[in-house]
Amino acid sequence: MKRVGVFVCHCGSNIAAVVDCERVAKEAAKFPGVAFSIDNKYMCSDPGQDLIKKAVEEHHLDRIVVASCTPRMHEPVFRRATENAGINPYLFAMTNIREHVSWIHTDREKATEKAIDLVRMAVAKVLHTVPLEKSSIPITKRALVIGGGIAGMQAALDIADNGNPVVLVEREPTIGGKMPMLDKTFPSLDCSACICTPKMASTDQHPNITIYTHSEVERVDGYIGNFQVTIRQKAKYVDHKICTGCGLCETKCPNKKIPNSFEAGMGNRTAIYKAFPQAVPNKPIIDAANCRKLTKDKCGVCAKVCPTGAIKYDDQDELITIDVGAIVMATGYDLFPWKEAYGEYGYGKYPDVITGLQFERLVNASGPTSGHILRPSDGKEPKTIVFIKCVGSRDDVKGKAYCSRTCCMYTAKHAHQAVDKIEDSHVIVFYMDVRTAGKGYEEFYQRTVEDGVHYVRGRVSKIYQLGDKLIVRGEDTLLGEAVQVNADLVVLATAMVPSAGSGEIAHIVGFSTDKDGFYQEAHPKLRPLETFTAGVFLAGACQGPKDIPDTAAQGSGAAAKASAVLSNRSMETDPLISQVNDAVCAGCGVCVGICPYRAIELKEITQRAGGKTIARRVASINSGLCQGCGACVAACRSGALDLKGFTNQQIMAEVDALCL
Amino acid sequence: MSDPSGEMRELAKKLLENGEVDRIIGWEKGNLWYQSPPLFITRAEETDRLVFDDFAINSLVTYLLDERDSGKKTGIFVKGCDSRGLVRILQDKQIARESVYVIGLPCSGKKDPRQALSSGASESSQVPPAAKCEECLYPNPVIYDVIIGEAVEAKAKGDRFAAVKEIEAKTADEKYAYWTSQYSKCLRCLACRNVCPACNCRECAFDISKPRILAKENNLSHNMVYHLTRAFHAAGRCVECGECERVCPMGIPIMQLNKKIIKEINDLFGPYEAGVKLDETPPPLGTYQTSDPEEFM
Amino acid sequence: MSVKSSDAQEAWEPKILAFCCNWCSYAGADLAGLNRTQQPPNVRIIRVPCSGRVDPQFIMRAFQDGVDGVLVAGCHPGDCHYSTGNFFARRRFLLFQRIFDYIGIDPGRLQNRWISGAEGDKFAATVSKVTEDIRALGPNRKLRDEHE
Amino acid sequence: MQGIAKQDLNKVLETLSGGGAALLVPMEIDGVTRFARWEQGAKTALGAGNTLLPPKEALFPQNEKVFNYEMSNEEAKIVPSAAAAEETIILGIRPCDVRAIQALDNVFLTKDYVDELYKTRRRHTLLIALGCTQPAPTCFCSSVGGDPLQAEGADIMLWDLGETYGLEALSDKGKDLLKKIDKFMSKSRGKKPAAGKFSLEVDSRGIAEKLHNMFEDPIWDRWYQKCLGCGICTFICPTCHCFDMQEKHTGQWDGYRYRCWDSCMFQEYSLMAGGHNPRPTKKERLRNRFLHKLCFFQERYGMLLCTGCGRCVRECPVGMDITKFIKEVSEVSLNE
Amino acid sequence: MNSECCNPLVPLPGKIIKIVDESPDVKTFHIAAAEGKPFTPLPGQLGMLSIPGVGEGMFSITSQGPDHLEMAIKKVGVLTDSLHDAQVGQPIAIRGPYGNGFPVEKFKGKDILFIGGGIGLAPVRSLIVHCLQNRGDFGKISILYGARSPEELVFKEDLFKNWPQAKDTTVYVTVDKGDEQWQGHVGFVPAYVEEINPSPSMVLLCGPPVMIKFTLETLSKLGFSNEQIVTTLEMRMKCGIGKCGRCNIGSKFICLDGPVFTLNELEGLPPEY
Repeated sequence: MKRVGVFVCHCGSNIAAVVDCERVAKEAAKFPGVAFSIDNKYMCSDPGQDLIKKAVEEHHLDRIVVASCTPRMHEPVFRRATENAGINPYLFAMTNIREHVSWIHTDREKATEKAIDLVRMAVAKVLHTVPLEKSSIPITKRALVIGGGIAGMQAALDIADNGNPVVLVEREPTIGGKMPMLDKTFPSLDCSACICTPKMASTDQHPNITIYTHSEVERVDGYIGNFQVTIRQKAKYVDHKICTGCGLCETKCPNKKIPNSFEAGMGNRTAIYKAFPQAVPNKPIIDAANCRKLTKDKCGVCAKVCPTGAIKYDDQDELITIDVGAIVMATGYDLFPWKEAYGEYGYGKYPDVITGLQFERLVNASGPTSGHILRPSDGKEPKTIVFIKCVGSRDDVKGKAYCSRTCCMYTAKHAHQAVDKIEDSHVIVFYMDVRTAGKGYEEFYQRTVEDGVHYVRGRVSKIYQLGDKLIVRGEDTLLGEAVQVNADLVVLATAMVPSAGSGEIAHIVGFSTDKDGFYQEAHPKLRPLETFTAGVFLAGACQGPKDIPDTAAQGSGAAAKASAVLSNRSMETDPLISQVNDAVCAGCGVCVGICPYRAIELKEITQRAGGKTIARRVASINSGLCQGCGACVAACRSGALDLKGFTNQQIMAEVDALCL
Repeated sequence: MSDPSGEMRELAKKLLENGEVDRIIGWEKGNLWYQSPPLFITRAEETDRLVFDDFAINSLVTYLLDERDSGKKTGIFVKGCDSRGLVRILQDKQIARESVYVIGLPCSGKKDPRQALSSGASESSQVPPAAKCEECLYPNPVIYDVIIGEAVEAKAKGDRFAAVKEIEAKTADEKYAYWTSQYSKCLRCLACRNVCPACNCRECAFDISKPRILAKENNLSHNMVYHLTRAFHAAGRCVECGECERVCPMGIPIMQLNKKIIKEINDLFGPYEAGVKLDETPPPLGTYQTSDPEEFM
Repeated sequence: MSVKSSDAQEAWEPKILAFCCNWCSYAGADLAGLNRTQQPPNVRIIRVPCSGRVDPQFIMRAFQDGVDGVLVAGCHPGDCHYSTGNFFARRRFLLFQRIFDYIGIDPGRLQNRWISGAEGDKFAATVSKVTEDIRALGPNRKLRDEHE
Repeated sequence: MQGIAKQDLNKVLETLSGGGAALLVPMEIDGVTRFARWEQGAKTALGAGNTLLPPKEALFPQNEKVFNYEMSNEEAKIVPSAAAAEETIILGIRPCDVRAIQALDNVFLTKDYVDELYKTRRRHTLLIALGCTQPAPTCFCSSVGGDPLQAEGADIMLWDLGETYGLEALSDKGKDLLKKIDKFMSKSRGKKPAAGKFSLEVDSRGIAEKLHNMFEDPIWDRWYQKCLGCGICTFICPTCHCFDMQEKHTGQWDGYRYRCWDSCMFQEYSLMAGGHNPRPTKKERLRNRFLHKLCFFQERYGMLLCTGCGRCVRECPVGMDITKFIKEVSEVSLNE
Repeated sequence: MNSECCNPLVPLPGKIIKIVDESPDVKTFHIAAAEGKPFTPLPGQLGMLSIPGVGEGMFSITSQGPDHLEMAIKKVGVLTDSLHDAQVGQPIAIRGPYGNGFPVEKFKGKDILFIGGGIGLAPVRSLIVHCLQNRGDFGKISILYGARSPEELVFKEDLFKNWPQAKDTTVYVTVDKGDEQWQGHVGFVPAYVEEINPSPSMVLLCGPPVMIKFTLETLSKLGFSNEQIVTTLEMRMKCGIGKCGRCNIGSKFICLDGPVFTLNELEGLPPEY
């Protein structure tokens, strides 16, 4: 018999409060193959791990089972402990009696029985393990950053500063993301563009950074250390190698009435354009859909005026393939499409109901109104301004259940700016709660209140136009009375949602999103920057709503993670991958088509059969490519394929152990 | 249908004589009038034994697997159903196309020796058509190097899945009782597996002892697992030749499960006919569509 | 393998086996635990890397061994950690469930769900629902490898 | 000759099974003719010729528990299974199958070891044979030394005489049993009938001696090719008796060892633990089976292991015909 | 031998009381039943050893003591894997003795050459031990043993210590391929036999089929007659009592009529082993 040691963790009282750990250990001692069994307060602690070492020595154990928390957290810890005790780290099985037992059950008897079953299954599994060895794969020392906003730029700069080349892919014609659109940043009220544009320039100028703007990632193959990325460089129709960025073309372009998304629709641009004066790269592209030359083959003015002949109407999309070792996702956010959901606010039919981002442009000196707060409808300065918070946030009927985190602060900032810029202004903020967790945030909010901004607790139930006024009806829930405001301008603090297309890109790169479409981190507490896909990291609002400092911090954090991957020439791979039994494999090749990593091919072997040597083809696994999903194994009829660590025999043994 | 035996013999003789093939697999007349068992010949003078009469019911294509490593070239006679089995074997890469010379024989239906015996008939005309030929969709070979005889019209048919629907209409307990009565009879002689052109693995999962997926003990539970596993391994790959059911000595309606699977695959993943096109995409369970029916939300 | 054919049913509790993919459904189960979402104690989880790893053989074996129901849970289509494993699983189990139905085993005894790592509540609700369904169906005898 | 009227058959069966004995008679169950326990109202298939499944399962069941075990870290407990000792009457067994039981008796009851489980069953079994007046197209018992009308080794012999069954006790056990059904018996006018014509006939004399020298003969190359390697012939054969022993777990520590029918046609049958297989292909396996039937068993026990029941001829899906084989062997000239 | 009283397929419970490592994949197990020695086999007889719950297998009995049997077992499959994992005290079950054993009478008074290859020394050892224990009954003893490599040599203590010290006994050891430490003979068994050019009156030969085939050729070249050569055969066995069918060679059953055959007897059997 093999000699299994079973270690049952109390996790303080986390497990022991519900599961009778002592009884579990006692029962485990009776299972076939178990030579030693004990319960312990904290198996993951140093004394707990020492206990494994000591027990292995004293009882000559050759396999270890730990019953504790989720293996998704501590499996590596106990594998190491197993290894430290002199046993191959794969002669180890872990079962989860915390998340899957003590935390979800209260009936002590039944929970204990369940824990005993789970331990029995783990023992049955570990009896069929064999020692496994890691192998190593090379690492491509280059990172890909997807998204050129503040998170992406920060990540790219930090990785580049670490000495590794970075490819930054941005879908828009310029990097910078949303931050350059903002006027001031809270709570310090320093100029957003003044701190953002230098960052854009540094990114552009960094020798280790290659930027692809107006580009999208189309395909990602491979795996950590060895991703092959295909980038689609969309046609720009302007040769940026020649273009000097003089801007003459923009001034001459006849099509000037195209809503500028940089101005959040508040201002216009031409068909050949730079999003804003400090755009990086500071060179225009042609918006093909609105260009008369490209749509109707008329005009052609820009080519005529261009002093360097940089205009290229026959420009084509280009596919660029690069190898990278790590990927940082920084795809940012969009605003909740409130017009589709909020009928009571007029579905967007009142021009003077705007979003916070639009307000940023109104209040921005480089914006369409040169920093004067003027109503979109008639260009008049509004006197009574209503701010409504939580539009789309904290509203699981119309919008999202979550809090968007930044709105309390930017609304306070906007209210402050309105009071500051407009004399005799009357500013009312409708709110549910005011959340000001952050350095200097509460102080800023208090200042705003002191400025005279009127905070009303309650939701606005209706907005309608009456003459040139917007009638805002709501309830002051503190006073318990109806409130009506005759406003000139209404600003909605709309929720942050994942940027458009973020789900598709997650699919392309190969990781999952959460219920709201934000990128799923590997662990909400301890692995907030990692995805479940090794080598892919998260930065900024793509993972969840964030303000600028948090975003920048995550950018740096993700960069540190990616740099850690790139710091080695090669990395060890998990040995839990598929294997082929050549003698059984018939070479039908069904597995070849099933493997998502193209890790299987048919290779020729020679074999003795019936007294002679024959050559035939069998499946062969590339250990660098195989990720151990096991889809091929379940598709293999003869059982020639098996998945190390999750073999047919091990799973059958677990199934049997559940019932016997 | 005129007797193609003469042409068959002539062709076989030529193929062996000029060394184009190393052996020929066909049918010969057995000891009893209702038997036309498989025949293997390597010498031109033996070709006179070849026949193709009402009882040439056996599919010969699985015999190709016995010689898959020999490097020999085989001349083989195939009916429509047999030819689909051959396509299956080729698609599973068990033999190379170049290693077979395929002689197609359009077939308007064969007769089953067991039925000949149980019907008490004393000559072929008294024997009813074989059950497996009743719903034949492909009377003409789908793959061949040469064809002997005229193409045959597929029979006008009733509902291909009538028997399946009859079972589907039963309650769960009735279904289970029905299959219990059938699977209880199974001797686990493995004839259905051995004759199946889709069961072309070198080593069958049932024969592997580590882990043993199926105990040797003969009981209802193991018999069911045997039949379900076998059918599932053939899912999307079964060419409906009906040989499994024909060879079963216990009369287990094996095709009723196979047909159910064909019916469901057609319903779930779109119409699919196994073993018809040599160069088609992987069988239905070896691929997927993102738009496949979603029932598991 | 094989189970005692006992008719002691007074204290019968459904015995349910769940195969959970490591990346989504097992994580969902962990999240349910993290949130302390109470569930009936009838389900035992076997962790597999991917729902695509689950061989129908395991499921038949479980019923032979005497479980009353099986749950196979994986990432939502499109979210597979391995991109495509759950698409193959979906085909396999769509078909397998119908085969089960055809031989007279209530399809409710073999359930499949997509549960992401973020859906702790869905995991808990699924466990409750599957347990209820199988409790309503009663002890399973079909396919069981019984001995006296 | 004594006889019983056919119309009294049910009453006779009732009387025979009345003493608590298991009365096995040919019946058709789910489309398969086999020997099954007769109960009041059950329809027999006495006239349907040979059953598809031979009666050997009554003496040598397809699965049989040998012992229970209970393991622990300290000891192995072994509890042998009690042999089934139910009184059993097999009625309607044909002479070929009675001869097959004599072959099984040789295997299980002689040569140093007695198989306890078989012995106990056999001791409690009484055979009432039914003579064959009209051989089936696949029958050839007379070609391998059998008599379709007389079953040596049976306890009672029956013949179908039209309106009645003629009967005769062949053993003391048989005589005792006849007393039980005395009241249904009358003097029958019929005589022991004559045998009908066999459509399969072959001369098997000297086959064992001849085959002894034909191990390397090219005949095997001709014969093995069409074999499917399935186990139909062995499982429906009344004399095939190969078995395997396997274990079944019934708990973490306990289980039982059982024996079950095995087939020499299966690849796994002779596969050794290290991977060597002395009979690696269908050729060696088919050769071993035919030689066992027609040569080795004769050498060891003095009788052929084929009683001419014809089941394999009838059921083999590729038309493997042992009479044809015997004929071909007899035509082989060994002098070259 | 004839057991009317009980089912011969039912084993006796017992235990492993000692385990000796012979080579990386061979261990010798000392087996005792609850009431001491399970049975008393003749040299060359076999025993059916099982771990209930794992399986059963037939092994040659290498030697015996007053209270136990010894079996040297090579790791080749499911059961032997489990046996190799076993610790002293492991409960087992055993039945036997099976087979004919060596024709000890034939060997009496004669000079004997024992030839073993690999694990094939295991059955041979039982007769060597018997001969050495009853030294007066036999003539000169030569033992020739070969293994693939020095580390695969089994019964090292016997080969290098016990047997060379015995009276009138010569031990020849060879390996197919040596290593740095190996000082002894290197070469295949048949060639070594030819090199020694022995002249005993009886030869007992046991080893892998290839070795047997070529050694027989050599022996015949050296002028040995079939009657002088004794060997043992191996087949898959299940019942051990000549009923289950699978271990036949012609009309002989290895478990009952073998495993020991003179070359003369073997010549009368089909070459299917």
